[in-house]
Amino acid sequence: MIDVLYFAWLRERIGLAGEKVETRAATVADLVDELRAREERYAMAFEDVSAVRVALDQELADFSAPLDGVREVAFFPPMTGG
Amino acid sequence: MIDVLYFAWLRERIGLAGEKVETRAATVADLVDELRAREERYAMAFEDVSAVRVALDQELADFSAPLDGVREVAFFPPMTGG
Amino acid sequence: MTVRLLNGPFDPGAELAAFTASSKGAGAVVSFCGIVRGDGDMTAMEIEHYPAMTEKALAAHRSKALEIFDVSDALILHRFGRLQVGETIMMVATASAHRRAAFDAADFLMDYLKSRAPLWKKEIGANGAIWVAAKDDDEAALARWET
Amino acid sequence: MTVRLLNGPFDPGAELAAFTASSKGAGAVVSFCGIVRGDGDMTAMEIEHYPAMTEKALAAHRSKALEIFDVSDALILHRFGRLQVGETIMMVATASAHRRAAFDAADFLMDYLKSRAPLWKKEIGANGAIWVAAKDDDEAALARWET
Repeated sequence: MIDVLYFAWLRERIGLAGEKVETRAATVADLVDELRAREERYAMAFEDVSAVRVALDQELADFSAPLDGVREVAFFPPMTGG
Repeated sequence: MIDVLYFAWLRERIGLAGEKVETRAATVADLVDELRAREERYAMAFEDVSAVRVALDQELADFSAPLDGVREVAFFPPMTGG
Repeated sequence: MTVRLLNGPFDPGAELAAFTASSKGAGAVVSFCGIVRGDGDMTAMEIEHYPAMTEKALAAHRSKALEIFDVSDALILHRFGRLQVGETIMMVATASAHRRAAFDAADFLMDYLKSRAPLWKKEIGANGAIWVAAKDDDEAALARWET
Repeated sequence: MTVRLLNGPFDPGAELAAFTASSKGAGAVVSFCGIVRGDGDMTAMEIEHYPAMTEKALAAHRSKALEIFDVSDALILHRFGRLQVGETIMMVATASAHRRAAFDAADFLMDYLKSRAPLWKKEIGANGAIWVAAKDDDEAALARWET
């Protein structure tokens, strides 16, 4: 079980700020494929992954990163602070 | 007659903040030669002109600039504001 | 505290004064403030962030600035939640013996905040709300500091 | 007043607040403050200037910054006379819709002040006084902006 969090328009499209996910996905990309296959709202949120960023346990990561030992995955759009 | 002003260490070496000078010098460089010839303290102040800057009527200028029509000549070291 | 996330207005003038007073021996202090502009029909801004990560990310960026540049201190303040037009969104300040380092470190912190801190801005207007899009420029700006 | 020569202390925090408040619509405000460092045995600083020229030169530099960069306003404050260690010598602030322009204009104003404004610093120490020497760096910095 991992915690999956969504921010900004990903949160709005999926309709959730976060959820617990039962997965055996090896990488972030595998997890995204699983989520996409769930429901239309996930498929739409992850339609263009070039517009999605990911953090694993609060550190920015790539989609090819392994999920081994990871407890929290966060998906969000490119950051716009400052 | 022109007003000649001295600032910072030029003022200290010459011992004057300013004076009226009767001159027919055509350029700043000519005026400097006249001043140097006056007295030792002027010769010392203008010993190394690469360390001296000049303003004509409150505008930065070169030593080759003509004095025609100029009312105020100021000599000072490289500026150190900021 | 040199990194602070704030859910209400702050006073950049007072922050600059306090930062300068605490930076004994620094000859140069640079500050940057970002302010909510009332563009078009925009009436407010909403800033979302990732609570578990934001402060950690800002502290890491501050440490990186202290490591890369010859600065004695750096401050990062950032608002989240609802902001009105004219309110200050964020502030960075840097202190150094030398002006170049103070400028560069502030510039670097801004580039990081713009594209590496988990914060997202939404512009609220009379006709709806829109998420601010990231600028390609911001990524390019960041690339200047890659070593 | 956006260019001021001052013979006594000023409050950079209050100046930043006033400048920001007057810069409606600017999304970015950058400030730079130079402060008297207590290096070595230095106890005070004395700043001499050329009264008939200084304000005129600062105003010309400010106008040049407004012309070259996409900034909506710029502020220059500079002390003269006797300053104590820790006092603020000068401040520039710039306001723009864009952070790059605000940074660049502040940087440019500093380079001009350092080597083109008729001001001279003298460091007063327990063992005497010494005129601050101009740095070659400052000339080189200025050359960056020549067009």
